[in-house]
Amino acid sequence: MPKRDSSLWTKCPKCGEVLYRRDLAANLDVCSRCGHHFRMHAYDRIAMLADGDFTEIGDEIAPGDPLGWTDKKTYSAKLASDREQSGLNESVVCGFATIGGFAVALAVMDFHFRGGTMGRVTGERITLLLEEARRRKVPCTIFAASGGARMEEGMLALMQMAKTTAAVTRFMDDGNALIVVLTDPTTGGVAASFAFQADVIVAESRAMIGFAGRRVIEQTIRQRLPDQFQTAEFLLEKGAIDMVVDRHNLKPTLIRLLQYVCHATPSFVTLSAPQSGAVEGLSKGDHAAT
Amino acid sequence: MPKRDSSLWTKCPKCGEVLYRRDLAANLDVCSRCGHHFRMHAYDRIAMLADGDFTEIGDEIAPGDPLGWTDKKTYSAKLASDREQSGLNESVVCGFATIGGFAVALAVMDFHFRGGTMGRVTGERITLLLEEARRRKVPCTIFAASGGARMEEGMLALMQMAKTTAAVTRFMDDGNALIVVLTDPTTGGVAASFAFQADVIVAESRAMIGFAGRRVIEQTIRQRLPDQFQTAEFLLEKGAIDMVVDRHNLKPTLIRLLQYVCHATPSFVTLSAPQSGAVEGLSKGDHAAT
Amino acid sequence: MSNNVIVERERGLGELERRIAELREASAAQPLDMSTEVAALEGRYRQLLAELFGTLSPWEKVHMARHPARPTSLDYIARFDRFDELHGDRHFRDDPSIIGGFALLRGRSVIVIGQQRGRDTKENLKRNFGMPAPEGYRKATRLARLGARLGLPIVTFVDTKGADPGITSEEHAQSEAIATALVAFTTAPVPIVATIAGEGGSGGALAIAIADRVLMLEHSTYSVASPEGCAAILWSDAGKAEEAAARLKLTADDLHRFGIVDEIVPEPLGGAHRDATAVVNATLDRIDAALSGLTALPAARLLEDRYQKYRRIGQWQAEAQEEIERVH
Amino acid sequence: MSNNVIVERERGLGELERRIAELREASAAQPLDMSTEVAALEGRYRQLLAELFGTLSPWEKVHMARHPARPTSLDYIARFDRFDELHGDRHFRDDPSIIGGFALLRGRSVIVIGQQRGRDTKENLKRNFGMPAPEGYRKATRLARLGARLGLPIVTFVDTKGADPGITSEEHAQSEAIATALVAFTTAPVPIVATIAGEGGSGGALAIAIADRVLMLEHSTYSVASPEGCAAILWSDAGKAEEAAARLKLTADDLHRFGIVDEIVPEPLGGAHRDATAVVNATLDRIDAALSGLTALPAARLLEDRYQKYRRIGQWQAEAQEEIERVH
Ligand SMILES: [Zn+2]
Ligand SMILES: [Zn+2]
Repeated sequence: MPKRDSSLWTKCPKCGEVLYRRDLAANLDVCSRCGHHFRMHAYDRIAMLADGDFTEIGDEIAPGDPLGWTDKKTYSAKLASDREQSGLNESVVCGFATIGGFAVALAVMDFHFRGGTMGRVTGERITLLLEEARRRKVPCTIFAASGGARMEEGMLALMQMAKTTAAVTRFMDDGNALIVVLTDPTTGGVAASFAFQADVIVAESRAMIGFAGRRVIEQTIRQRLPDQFQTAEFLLEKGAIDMVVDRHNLKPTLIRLLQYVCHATPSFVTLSAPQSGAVEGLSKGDHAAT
Repeated sequence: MPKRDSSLWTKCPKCGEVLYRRDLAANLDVCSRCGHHFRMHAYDRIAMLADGDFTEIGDEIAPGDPLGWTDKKTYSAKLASDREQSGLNESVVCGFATIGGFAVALAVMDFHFRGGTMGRVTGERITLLLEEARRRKVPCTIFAASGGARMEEGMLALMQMAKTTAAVTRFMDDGNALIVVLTDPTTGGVAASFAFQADVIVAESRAMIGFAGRRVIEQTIRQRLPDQFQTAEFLLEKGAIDMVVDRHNLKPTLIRLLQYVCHATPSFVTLSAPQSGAVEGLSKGDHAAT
Repeated sequence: MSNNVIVERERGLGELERRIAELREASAAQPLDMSTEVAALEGRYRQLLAELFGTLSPWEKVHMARHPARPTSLDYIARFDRFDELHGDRHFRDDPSIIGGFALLRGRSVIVIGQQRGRDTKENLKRNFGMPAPEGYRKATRLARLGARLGLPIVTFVDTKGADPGITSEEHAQSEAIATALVAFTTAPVPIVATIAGEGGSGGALAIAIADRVLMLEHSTYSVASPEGCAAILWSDAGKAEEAAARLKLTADDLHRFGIVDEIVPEPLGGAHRDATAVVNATLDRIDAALSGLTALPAARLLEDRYQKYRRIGQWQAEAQEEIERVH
Repeated sequence: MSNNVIVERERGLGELERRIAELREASAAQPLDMSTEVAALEGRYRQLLAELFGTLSPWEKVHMARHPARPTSLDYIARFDRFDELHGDRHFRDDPSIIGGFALLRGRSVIVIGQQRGRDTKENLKRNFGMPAPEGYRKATRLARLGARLGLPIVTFVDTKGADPGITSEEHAQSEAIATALVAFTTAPVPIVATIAGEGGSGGALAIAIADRVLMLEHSTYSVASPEGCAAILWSDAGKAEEAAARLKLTADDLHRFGIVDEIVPEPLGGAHRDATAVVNATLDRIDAALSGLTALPAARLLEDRYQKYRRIGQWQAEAQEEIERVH
């Protein structure tokens, strides 16, 4: 597990409440006072979702420095520092797990690594996952969280939109289902590629979702945007996404969606999945224990 | 040729100009003063378009009276009177011709027969045409003009939307091109089926095009609509159609479109079509002589 | 006063129902035996019911189809094993007058799509009285394609006066939206079962009603135009709607005879809302049975059958023509 | 004063050009032989041209790509044999910042699509400075699918700062529009040739640039973000754009080395606008040659090659990694 900030207390950025970290984790990183969804770490997210084991793939592939980028720091130094702080070696963790008894390919992006930006390795890992999921004929679930394509890898980062699109189309053309969950924030090149190419697009409550960043738009139009703009709820109203789900309902929702796309009959569900009853009765905190 | 109103003079409904019928016909039924496009008779339209012969199909199929409809008159009597006045036995004329040297399936609807409404036979003829065009692997061009589905045939008329859609999808799934020209007026069940299922949607200048009729909308919203509403030019701006073409440019435009969709190479065009030069140099009145 | 003739008739019945209930209560509370009176009133009630609803004219069926208490799409969907609504056309808006999503029906994963009118004034405003905008049809198209892609059967419920006839709907290309929906339903290589649950109004209804099997509730209507619209168009007199209703052949029987409807779902005396649970369950049973038959077919056969089914409707054949005319 | 560094430099050159022209005229009108003076000035002019434009920094190329006189998509399309514009997204609007339609190129029927900025202020307002709204990308998607359906090759011209970052564009799901365009270009079973003609800005450029063969003009740029945007994002200082331009590796040479661009189209000294006709014709020749090669391939091979082409970019392989790093 990643090495991370180990202080005991943290402050909710939304309501200012001081929260005991262990309580916060038990509540799936949701503020118990105002419901603010903290940005989750990838492995916490996986622990919350997976029934048990998670078999990671592509983790041996680590980003190089293709452009030889340096500004205040070298890109390599930035990567090293992000690795240190997030416990990840790229902005996405990919692998296979079962969720509610359904075998799935799972990719989870993490804003704590380079703002979830998509670099070569981000795209490569997602592509590898989709290719393997296609071979295994299992649905794929991607948790998006991204500031867009990564500047320090230049056009090689942008081209990951093309590469992942190619992988998504092959995967979907075989009749496999892609379910994407948009989490805070999902923007730029990630929003404009696999995130909006999915069969089902779920967004986590209050997540900020858009193509252009809020600041860029405000600079362009020279006025402040309403708070509601680009939130998950706003996008639902604008018809862009299928549903908005609170983090506590995310796993049960995903299991239901997997049942539909896997054509699960009740007998199948009874035999191999932890049953719809259990799913619906799932209470807060249950996941954190996984 | 149909028996029609044989008076020598007619008045432009737009600008009031009194026009000599023969001049009007020579000008493709376009008012020489204000450019108003009169609603054309199907065979005049065909004469304007076809290089030479037109081989009609489906003309032996004539409408019955499936609902046994009577209001002030019986439906049969209405049909007889429309036959008399329009020279047609249904609201569409279908067949095969060459246009600019390209073999095409051609359907021309005529507002003068039951307001261009789509009855069973209208749908049946268009379906037969699409099926035969699919066998011959030639593009299909439909000139739409319709007040919608025909009341006096009830649901059997509405189901022509389904039937023609089925024929259109089979025709197009084989890679054949469908070019539709919307003429004044194109509304209701015709607009909402094959007219808007085409690869290319051309509209004749100033044609009224919409799903709901103007009166219906005005009654619903209880206010007068602007004159521009539902015109071809309005729809172009709203992104609904590909282009607006003046009647005098219609044949040359169609030939160009046929060249594209037939993948005509210049050599092919030189060998078998009346050349692009001739097409572009085509002057007013040339068509009427056909 | 309601402008729905069925609701009007029910007013008197409701009075009688209340009196029977009171009498029963009184009878239970008192030593006096009033069972004869109760039985008499009940007899009268049954008699009235039969008189009022025993045979319904087309015009009465139009009102039955529009009855505010008639089960709506959501009432059917509520009795699926489970429903997860999917929203939006992915471009512009989520239109609440068409609802849809994943559902489990008798354990089978399906895509369900239905037109949804409001069950009260407030909901009607939100749902635009069940008249979908282009965004609604585009949502339906998207969901039909989702079903097609994932191999999920499609179940639809039709209940609309027609497509929304407003300015914005025209500006957003209502014709294109319906035309494209027709293509999506025509080409989806999965079983489709449509149910005409309430009013089936024109192209706006057909847009989600192309199906391998079309069910229709006994007192639903399905028409080329609303009777009011037909009367306005043909006779410039919406007041002649009743006459139009009679002429349009918009009842389940008529449409079954024409081959447009495959199966009629019976309703209790007085209409589906008098025993909504039973009607909804019976309908779902029939949908399930239809799906069971259709899922057995390979996709190519399904599509060929669907093509021929629509190809035949109104096809010109001397025999067919004669047969249709013999009916009258 | 222009804020385009190339235009600024051209100002002095223009002065010199005028003086040479005057001198020539005077020389022709007078008996006096001034050919030596003219030759000297011309020599000076050539020397200046080489000094000013002989080598361009990435930042200078950014300005060259944005030069107001640089050939735009319509300038290329004007030299096709013929062009018939098709309009609209069929849903909502015709976005003038993306143009497209049928065209004949060297006798070959193609679908052509290009981003179109204005050539003056008025046109720029109409065309939103070449920044497409979702409706523009949906038009591109529709046209790409039309080409796919009819078997027509697709030719695109990229020239945009990026997708429009406005409120309405977000409300109309810009992300979805671009994501869907990427799918359309990825899956079209017809040859696609893209040309980076001017500025290739971010995902808004890539949306119409997935192709079997990507050409790039010598002084065009193609970048993950505009240098100004990159500087603002990384260093909260748009003023550091020049530094960002240098770091981003946005030149044709860089991108050719990375395998993102297949072919570089040379420009005359001073940029494409100094001999637009020749540059445009040379570009069209190369597009035609690329199409000739690609149309020979069966569709399955085309799609497989396209997949592998994009699959390889940034693929992690020890060797590839090493090779890329050796470059620096
Ligand atoms: Zn809080
Ligand atoms: Zn006139």
